[in-house]
Amino acid sequence: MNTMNLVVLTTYIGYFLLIIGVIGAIFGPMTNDPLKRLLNIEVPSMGVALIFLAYNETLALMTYIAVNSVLMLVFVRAIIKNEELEA
Amino acid sequence: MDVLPLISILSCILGGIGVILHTDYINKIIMFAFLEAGLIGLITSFYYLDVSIISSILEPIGTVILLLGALKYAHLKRTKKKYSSEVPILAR
Amino acid sequence: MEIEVIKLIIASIICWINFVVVDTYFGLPKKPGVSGAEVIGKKIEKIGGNINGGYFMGNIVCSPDASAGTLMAAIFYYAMGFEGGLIAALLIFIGNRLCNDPGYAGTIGTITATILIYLCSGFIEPQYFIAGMVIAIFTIQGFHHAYASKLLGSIAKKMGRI
Amino acid sequence: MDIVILTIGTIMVIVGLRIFLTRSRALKLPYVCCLNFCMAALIVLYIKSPMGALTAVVYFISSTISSNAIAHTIGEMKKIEKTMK
Amino acid sequence: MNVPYTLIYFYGISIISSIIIGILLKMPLKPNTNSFEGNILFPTVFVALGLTAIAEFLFGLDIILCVIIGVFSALFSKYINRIFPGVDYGN
Repeated sequence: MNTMNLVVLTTYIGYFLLIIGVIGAIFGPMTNDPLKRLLNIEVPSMGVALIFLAYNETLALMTYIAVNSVLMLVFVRAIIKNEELEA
Repeated sequence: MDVLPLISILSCILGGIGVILHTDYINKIIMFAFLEAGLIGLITSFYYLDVSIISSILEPIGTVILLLGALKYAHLKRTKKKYSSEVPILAR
Repeated sequence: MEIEVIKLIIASIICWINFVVVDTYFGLPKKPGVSGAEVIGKKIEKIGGNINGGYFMGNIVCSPDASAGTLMAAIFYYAMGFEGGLIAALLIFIGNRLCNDPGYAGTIGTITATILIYLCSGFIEPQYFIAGMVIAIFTIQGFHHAYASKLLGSIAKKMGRI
Repeated sequence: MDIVILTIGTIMVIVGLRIFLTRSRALKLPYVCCLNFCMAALIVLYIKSPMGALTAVVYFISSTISSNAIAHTIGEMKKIEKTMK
Repeated sequence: MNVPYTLIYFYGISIISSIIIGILLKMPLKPNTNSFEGNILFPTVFVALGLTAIAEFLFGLDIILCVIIGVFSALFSKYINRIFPGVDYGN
């Protein structure tokens, strides 16, 4: 399996993860809970990272993974604040 | 010699489906760590070693953040469900 | 073809003996090093395994001890020859300290593994030790928890480390 | 193909399926640990240079830290479920 | 294995210098397994060996470099308890 269809395979897996992640985030089991939905959102974000990898965007991939962890921090904090102040 | 891309693609697929299907928080996060392992394997199979080192350092940070969030969220939901009936909302 | 299989089996037996003896000697099955190891130990005891074997497996999961040391010794020996084993010992010591573990088991395991691989470097190449260590950890962790923990508990009792 | 890589690949596939199928959370962690062993070994066997060994050890230590955090959180989660029930 | 006689000599120098500096720094002599303190034998020797191996891989080995590594590793393992403290749980 030379590097040519490795790149093609990575794009297909990236598309697969994107589709599965988005469908799972919307219609997935028990996703009325915001934290479960946030965990479901992680799958398409990994799919986007795979697409970056397939197109050899090294710098974009590195910044995306770094921003991803900060983004998770912001989202988790927002969910907890919302849960505390909501009701 | 190229078993690593095959294995990491398989683990990406399994991890992605696992995150969606499992309902408990900790199961989801374990499957997310499994998916992340597949991603790092795939980055390494593209010979981007520095991206792989940075990504494998940042992976536990993301996992720990998610774990702390899940812990606090479960704690909040438990205390709210126990006390929400007696304490009127305005008396917060 | 079957020479490689024999080499693989010999390497996995050597790795298995090395990391079980070093870990049991440094008192891994006695008490869980971290609170996570206790959870795994209790769960394995609930499904019918031995509590000390459960603590042993919990400690392997939670902090890189002699099993990770043996693997890293094989990896660095494969990449860089004998000096790689010493670098692996340093890195495993730092990894142990990051995981709240005094670090004795991991470092001593790495050094003994490096010496063993150097002794066998005549007829068994280091890459067989990598696969041997993966087979060894699979038999302990991935095969059948209850039986593995009973086996580890009996070994720990035999070595008088309970 | 090389028998070393084939055995590690089959072990990783077995462990990957077993993670997917086991029910209880605490019993998944030994499989995750075995998976990290297999992945670190595969990384080194794919990239034979010392840099590959450095990548493998950094990956292994960081995934051991994350599985350590998961095990600790399972303990805390059990405590929460026990006290609040 | 390409270890000529001089290379083992360099490793010996770094170990001996780290032990001497360790004794000068009055580190505990007897290693006990469940304490996070650094003592003469446990982290000093292995840190010295590891750093010498890294130095040999990156840039060549020299007697002065070995002694410096010995001194540094003894210092490092003297204050290991403050660099990587052992966290004990409250419960």
